[in-house]
Parts: sequence; C-alpha cells; structure tokens
Amino acid sequence: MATQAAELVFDEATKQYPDRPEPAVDRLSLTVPAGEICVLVGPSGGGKTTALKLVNRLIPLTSGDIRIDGRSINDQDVTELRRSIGYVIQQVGLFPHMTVEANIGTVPRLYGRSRQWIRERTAELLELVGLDPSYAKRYPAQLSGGQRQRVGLARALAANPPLMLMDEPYSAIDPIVRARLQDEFLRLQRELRKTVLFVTHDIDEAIKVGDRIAILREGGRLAQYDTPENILLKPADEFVAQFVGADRALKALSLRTLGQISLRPGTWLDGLPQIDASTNLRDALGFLLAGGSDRAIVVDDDGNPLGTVTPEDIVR
Amino acid sequence: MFRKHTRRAAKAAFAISLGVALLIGLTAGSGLAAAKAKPTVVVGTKNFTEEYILGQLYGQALAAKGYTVKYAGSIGSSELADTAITSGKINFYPEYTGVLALDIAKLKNAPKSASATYAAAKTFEETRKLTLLAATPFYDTDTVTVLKTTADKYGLKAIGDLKKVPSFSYAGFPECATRATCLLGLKNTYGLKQTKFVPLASVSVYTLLDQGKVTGGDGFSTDPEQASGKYVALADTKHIFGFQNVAPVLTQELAQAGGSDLASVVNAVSSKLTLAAMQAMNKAVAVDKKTPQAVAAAFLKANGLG
Amino acid sequence: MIPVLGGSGPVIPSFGSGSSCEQNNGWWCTDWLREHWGDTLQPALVQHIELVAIAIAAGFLIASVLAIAGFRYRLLDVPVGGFADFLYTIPSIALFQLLVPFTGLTVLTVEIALTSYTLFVLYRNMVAGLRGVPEDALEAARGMGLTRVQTFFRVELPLASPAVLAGLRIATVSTVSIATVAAFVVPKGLGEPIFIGLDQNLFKTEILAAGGLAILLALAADVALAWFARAVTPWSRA
Amino acid sequence: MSVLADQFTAHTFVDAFRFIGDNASLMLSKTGQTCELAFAALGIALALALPLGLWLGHRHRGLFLALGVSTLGRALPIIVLIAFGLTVLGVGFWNNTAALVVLGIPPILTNAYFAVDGADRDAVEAARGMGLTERQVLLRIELPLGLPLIVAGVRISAVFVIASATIAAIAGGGGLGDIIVNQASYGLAGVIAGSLCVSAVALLTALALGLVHRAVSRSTTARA
Repeated sequence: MATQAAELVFDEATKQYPDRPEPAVDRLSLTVPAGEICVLVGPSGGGKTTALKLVNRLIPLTSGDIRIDGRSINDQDVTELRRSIGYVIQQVGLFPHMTVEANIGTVPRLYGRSRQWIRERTAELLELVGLDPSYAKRYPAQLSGGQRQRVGLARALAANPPLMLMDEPYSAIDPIVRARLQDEFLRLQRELRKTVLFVTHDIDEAIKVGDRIAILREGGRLAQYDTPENILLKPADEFVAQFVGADRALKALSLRTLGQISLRPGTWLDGLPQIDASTNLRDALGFLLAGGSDRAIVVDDDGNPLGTVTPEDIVR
Repeated sequence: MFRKHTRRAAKAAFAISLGVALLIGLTAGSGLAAAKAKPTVVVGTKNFTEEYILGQLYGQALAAKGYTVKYAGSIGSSELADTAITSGKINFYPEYTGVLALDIAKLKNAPKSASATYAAAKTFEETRKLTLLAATPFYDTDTVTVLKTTADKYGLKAIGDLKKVPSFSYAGFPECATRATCLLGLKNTYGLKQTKFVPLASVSVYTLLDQGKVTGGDGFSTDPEQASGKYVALADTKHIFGFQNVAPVLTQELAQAGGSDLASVVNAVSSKLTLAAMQAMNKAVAVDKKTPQAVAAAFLKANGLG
Repeated sequence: MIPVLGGSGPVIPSFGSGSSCEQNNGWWCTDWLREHWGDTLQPALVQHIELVAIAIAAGFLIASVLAIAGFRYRLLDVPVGGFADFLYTIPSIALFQLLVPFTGLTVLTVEIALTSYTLFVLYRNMVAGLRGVPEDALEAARGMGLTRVQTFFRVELPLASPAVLAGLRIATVSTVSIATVAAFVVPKGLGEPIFIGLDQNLFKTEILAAGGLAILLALAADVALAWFARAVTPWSRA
Repeated sequence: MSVLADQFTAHTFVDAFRFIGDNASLMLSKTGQTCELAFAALGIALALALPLGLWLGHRHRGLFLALGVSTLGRALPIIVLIAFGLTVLGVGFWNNTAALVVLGIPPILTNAYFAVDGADRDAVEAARGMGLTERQVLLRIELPLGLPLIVAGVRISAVFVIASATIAAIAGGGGLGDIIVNQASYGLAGVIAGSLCVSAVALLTALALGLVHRAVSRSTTARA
C-alpha cells in the first residue's frame, strides 16, 4: 500500500459563533508534521471537536486559515476536500442499510472504482484492522461495538487519504477493547504513517497515542502544544499541570521502556524476578513495588539478560 | 425524434383523410335518408332491478338494429335521472308516467286515468326539449305493502285501514319522504300524519318487513315478492300512487335524429312488456339471480327483437 | 291519449331458474358463484384493483413531493401535515359528496377522495422515515464528502424506506377497504355487488363473496407488500 | 357520468350554509343521531379494547394478535360489516352499533398494546424493584407513560367510527347519512350541508382528542 501523508497547518484558525460571546476556537496555530499523530485534548468546551471539524469544513472557519500540504482548505472544492480526508467519529456512523463492503466502498465508488477493486480493497482493509474478510457481507447490526469501530476505521482508510480526522473514536468502547484498538491503531500507524488529527478528552489516551499533544483550554485557546514528555514534565502553566494531573510524573514514566534507560551491569543473582525490556517504566515500577523485590533482571525478547534495574534507577 | 415526427405526420394525414371522407359522406348522403348515420343512444337507468332490466331491453334492442348504444349505468332517483337527461348527460331513460306527472312535473291535480297521465307527462316533457315514446302495457305502481300476518291481525285491506295500526312505520327509498306518490300522499291524502318514515338507501323494504322493523313498506306491484303470498298490498282507494306505466323518455334531438326507425324499434320492445312478462323478468333477476343483461337478451331473442 | 300497441302478446321464455340455495337466499351458494364469477365478481375485482392502484400511485407521488418538501423545509411540515390530517378526518361519504359539485359522479371524484386518504399515512410515514435517519450516519456521510443529493439518495432515502413501505402497506389496506364505498358514486369495484346484494333482499352469497374478496384483496396486498419490504430492506432483518 | 357537475355554481356552498340555517332543527337532530350512534359505539369499543390491549401489552404477549387485529381492522369494509350485521342482527341501531364497534376496536387495541409494551423498561424494572404490584406497575407507570399513544389510538378510532356512522344510513341508521344519500329530497345543497356537518363533527372530535394528546404528551415528557 502506497503510504502518503500531508502536513497540516492551523494558522490563526478562529471559529466565532454569532450567538456566543466567546469564540469556540480562538486563533489556533499549530503544525502537524506529515506522518505524525497530533492529539487535541482538553476539557469540554475547549473546542477540540470544533477545531477538528474546521479541517474538513463541516464547520466553516470565521477567520484565519488551515492548510493541508500548503493548500488552503478554502481553495478546494468542499466535497473533494472531504473525500480526500479520512473521517472517524465516536458513533462510527456506519450506514445501517449497507453491508460492510458497501460501507467501505462508499468513497471509492464515488471515485468510480470497480466492484472488483472495492472487493479486494475491502478484504485488504479488513485484514489490516484485524477483522476476518468474511465480515464483508455483514450488515452493521450484526457487528459488536468494537467491530463497528474497526469497520469505521477501514472505511476512513478506503481511499487511502493522506490525512485522517478521528473524533473521540474509542470513547464509547469498554476499557479492555479500547486498549486493544489503541494498540492496533498504533501498529497500523507504524505501517501507514498517515497524518492524524485525533480528538479525545482522555489525557491517558492522548499520552499513549499522540506524537504531539495540543491542550486546548476553555474558549478554544491553545494552552500548550508539545510532545507528551514535555507536556508531562514541563507543563507550560498551572492549567496544563492541573489538566494532566498530579500524577504527571508517574504518567511520564509510561513514555519510556526499560530498554531506553541505562541499566546496571548484570551481576547474576539467582532468584531475582525477570522483566521484559519492552515494559514501560511505569509498569516496571509497579512490578517491582508489588513484588516486594528491590531489583529485577531485564531480559530482551529472546530472554537474554541485559542487566538489572532498581526502583531508584526508574525514578531518577 | 425522427420517429416521433413521422408518427405525428401519419396521424395528421389520417385525420385529414378522415375529414375528407366525412365531407364526401355528408354531401353524398344529404339526399338519402336511408344512408343517414344512426344516432348514438346514451341509456341511463334509475337504481333498482326493474329499471336495470328495462335499460338492457331497450339498449340491446337498439344495438341489434345498428344503433351505437352507451350505458351510463345506474343514475339514482328520478330526480337525478331527470337532471341527467335535461343536462344532456344521457338522452334516453325509462320512466314511470305517474312519477313524471306527479313528482317531476308536480301537477296539482292528479290525472284520473292511465292515458291522461301519459298525456300530461308527455305534454310536460315536451316543454323541456324532451319527449316520450309509447307506454308499456304493464304498469308498476308503488304499493303500501305489509306482512300478511300484520294485515290479518289488524284487518287491513286498504291504505285507509292503517289508522287502526297503533304506531305505523313505513320504509322506502329516501326520496319517498318528499314525494306526493309516496309518504306525502299517505300523510296528506290519507291523513296518516303520525307515520314514522325509515329511509333505505340500499336495503330492500322486504328485508325490513321480514325482520319486523317496520309495519309497512313501499313495494312495487311488479316485485316478485308480491306474488309470494307472504305480503299483502293494500288497496290505494284514493289513487295517490297514480298510474305508472313505463314510457321511454328521450331528448327531442334524439327522437328527430332517430326518426320513425328508432321509435319503431323502441315501441316494438315496449309492446311486449306486459305485466306477466315484467314480473317474470323481475323474478329471474331478483329471485333466480340472473343478470339483467342475460334476462333482457333472452327475452328479446324469444320475441325476435334481439 | 295512450298509443295502442298492437300485435301479439309477448313470448315469455324460460330464464332458467336459480338453484334452491339462490331462491332461498342461502349463505353460500356455489352455483351462484360459479355462474356469476365471470359476469359480476371478476370484473368488480379488476375494477377494484384499478381504483386502488391509481389512488395509491397518485397518493404516493403527491406524498413523496410533499414529504421531501416538508422534510427539507420544516416550516412546511406543520401546514402540510395538518392538511393531510384534515383530509383524513373528513368522512369518506362526505368527501365524495363534497367533491361532486366539482367533479361530478365520476371515477375522478372517487380517485380524488381515495387519494386524499392515502396522503395522511404516506406523508407522515415518509417524513418520520426521513427524520429517523441516524444523525451519526448523516454526519459520516457529510464528513466523507457525499453531496446533498448523494446523501439523500444513498443514505436518507434507503434508510427511510422501511417506514415508507410500512406506510404504503397501511395505506393500501385501508384504501382497498374504503374503495368499497366508491359504489355510492360510480357503479364500480367490489362495493357494487354488495349494494346489489343489499337491494335484492340481502342476498347473502353475493354480499359475502364480494366482501370476502375485498378483505382477501386487502390481506393479499398486505402480505405482498410485507414480502416486498423484506426483500428490499435486507439490513432491517439483521 | 357527470350529472351533477352542471348544477354547480359558486353558490352551491353558500346554498349549503343557507340550508343549514333554514333547517337548523333538522340538522341538529340528525347530527345528534350521528353523534349518539358514533359515541355509543366508541364507548363500547373503548370499554372492550382498552383493558385487553393494556393487559396484553403489560404481559408483552399477543404481539401477533395486536398486529393482526390492526391489519384486519383496516381491511374490513364498513359496508360489508353493516350488510353482515343486517343479516344477523337485523336493521336498526344495534346492527350499526355492532358494526361500528368492530371497526372502532382495532386502533384502540393496537395502540394500547404498543403503548404499554413499549413503556420504558428501566422505569418498569425500577418500579418492580421498589415493590409495586403488577397492577400498580401497569396503572402508575406503564399507563401514564403510554398515554399519548393510547390517546392517539382513540383519536384514529373516533375519526374512523364517525366516518363510518354516516354510511350506516344505507341500513336505516339515521343521522346525517339520511340527508347525504337523499339528494332527491334535500337537493345538492342539503347533501353538501350534511357532508359539512359530518365533517365538522369528525374534525371537532379529532381536534378535541388532539388537544388531549398534546396535553398528555407534554405531561409525560415533563415527567421524564
């Protein structure tokens, strides 16, 4: 699958509703580099979803500009613009009267793709999102919530768009399935390298999913736009600090794995617990504290010891 | 597009040739009465069995002699049929002479004989661009019909005897309520002021008599039920029901266009319509459930008119 | 004076006597059914189907236009829906008579009245069907770049179709039933044999046969439309 | 056959209103007869269909019956019912009332069934959990919640019954139908006048029940 991604730029983008005193989005400026996931996060009323819908012009800009690969969205035909952007929403919005295949084929069909092309593409996409290709002939009513969300993602990817907009895609799904879908999405992204604008109200999801996080405060103003690490460790102001939570240092631990820190050279001691190098620091700390041991052996995928780690090493 | 043009052109050509042919036909035929096209007869009827049969008798006889006949179907009461013929929606319908004289013309003094009734009806119709052909031998008057058991119980023989019945109720067609040959006659001429009237739009009066829902009903003398012995028709000593022979009403325009030929075809049918014939045909439809079409066809065939 | 019609008396042929069942007004005279299927019942049935088919087709067309208008412009919905409701409320026999001054005792009168009755159910169901399309599907359609027309034909219309077809079923069954009253105005349809049966001292066989045909026709139409609805909306079974 | 079209002038409806004025007592008594027949039938239909529909809905049983009855109710032509009634019950008030009751039952029964059957299951479960008896669940929770739909059913039934009551005139049912089928006596103006009166009765009844419907809808929405 040919991968392509576009750079997304918000340039003083503003949305002001005539009947409200405060703007919904206030002079938002940020750049999402091609192939990265930018998560918009913030309290309700922060204008996250509004900002997302400005991009595909479901909500028209009041002032400022939004550019995709340097081209203003207002210079493009609105239907063309929308067809070129993948769109995933919380309620999924599958068409109940169409089979999974017909749902996925909606935009390709508008582009005049053949049935054969759509059938093959559907099979390919279903596999990509972790569904058996036999689901192609089912109706949405015959799918579980998680399956529907997967089909929704496949549908958004159908025309291979360079930019994806995802509006709280996993909010309505139970935590276990949500974690699995997040993992799958990240795996997919490693392969596809799309530019993704992702809206969530869940800071943990933002930290897990985002390459960059934009925190919006009430009134649609950008509070901070940075990598998850910097957001957690160097919050720009009191609002951000409060929003990411008092446990932000702990959350920051989840950003790195044991393999990414320097370990003590392995003095081999029998009876010490073993832990995978791919475990993130937060989980490793929990493992050590819960195990009652002050040291563990870090092993790689093949079980070879790499060194040992103590709680002090992790929080340093 | 091309096809459409050709078809339209063909149609136009056809219309022109038809027009020319008609013109030639008219010029050629102007001196020859025999070649004159026979007029179209639009037959209407009132809304009960005997009228359906009469409509079929006249219509089929005319069609057999080469007239174009259109059936306008059942129109309703005499009043509606009258509206239909005066407005030109139909040009032929069988009517009862007494109804014409008393209910349509609304003559104050009822004619005293069948021929006087016919004459009065014809005179009236001719003032309105209509006319009558010859009347039938049979007559079919309304009768005040009661169950035989009722007649025996109260000793009823004539309409006047009804005063002996404590609460007299009477069923009939809705228009009976405002007709001199019906309810108004009972009230005004016989003095049966307390009569309770039950209008029936579609249900037979005999049904109500059978069910004991009314004391009397507006029957017809040619109804097959009258011969069953189950009912008694009370004598109309004051002649409120008049003389009800049938005569075909037609427009003067149709009468002139059809000339003596049309009149002779219609009169030939009328002459055969005796009381016995009409009762037999009514029975065939009402009791033996034959269709009016079939009964009329059989009768015309048997009499060499079909 | 009355013209004298001379000549011999009439020959009164045998018209064939009815069966004893017919003569005694039986409940179910098979002889009558056999004899009069061709000349009475079958033509009445065909006429009845014609009356209903025309009314439903016209009603469906008019209701579609009104429903699309009422759906797009909500301001129209109240007056249009109210008017359809108003038409539905007028008793059929009254509506027939109220139309007579304009259209006479014609099939047109009957069709206008029957069509008016279908509007209420069809219009309401169409609008409800269109309004009932899930918001998320519409949002997804817009977000995916479907134009308004595409959204209407590919998403709204198919999703409204179960409600529309349900309305069509109700309207068809009711119209088959109401059309029997049409015989008050024109001697057509299955109402006509019923009226004739009433006139012939309640000939039960004819009334039951024609009435039964009307009921069977209504139920058959209902089943056929239900089957059709199932066939064209496979997703609603999922 | 457009017999009557020619009689039409712009004055026909004016004449009809004049007819009502000139024959006020006649119109009043005929309208009264129609109302008597229709409302008696409606009352009986209500008394029969409402409890049955509520009970079936409460038990969530008889879906097939509820659907079947509503389709059959629509499919039954009134003139067939009246004609059939004539042969069994004879001519008169009771034949017509029985026919109208049969016609009036389906919308009430079906709507009552679906109103109760579809009442918010959470609310019903909460009520059971709070210890309400089945009877109390039905009368205090399901009935009020389903009231708008029930009233809508009564409204459909009422319109249907009034319309059909007019047709009862063919079988000596009296009322405004007598005038409507008797153009010979009352003239076109009378026929139109009768039709206007029937329509007015139907519309007023529909309007009144429509207002009740709105009132109960508002109260249940406010409660929820």
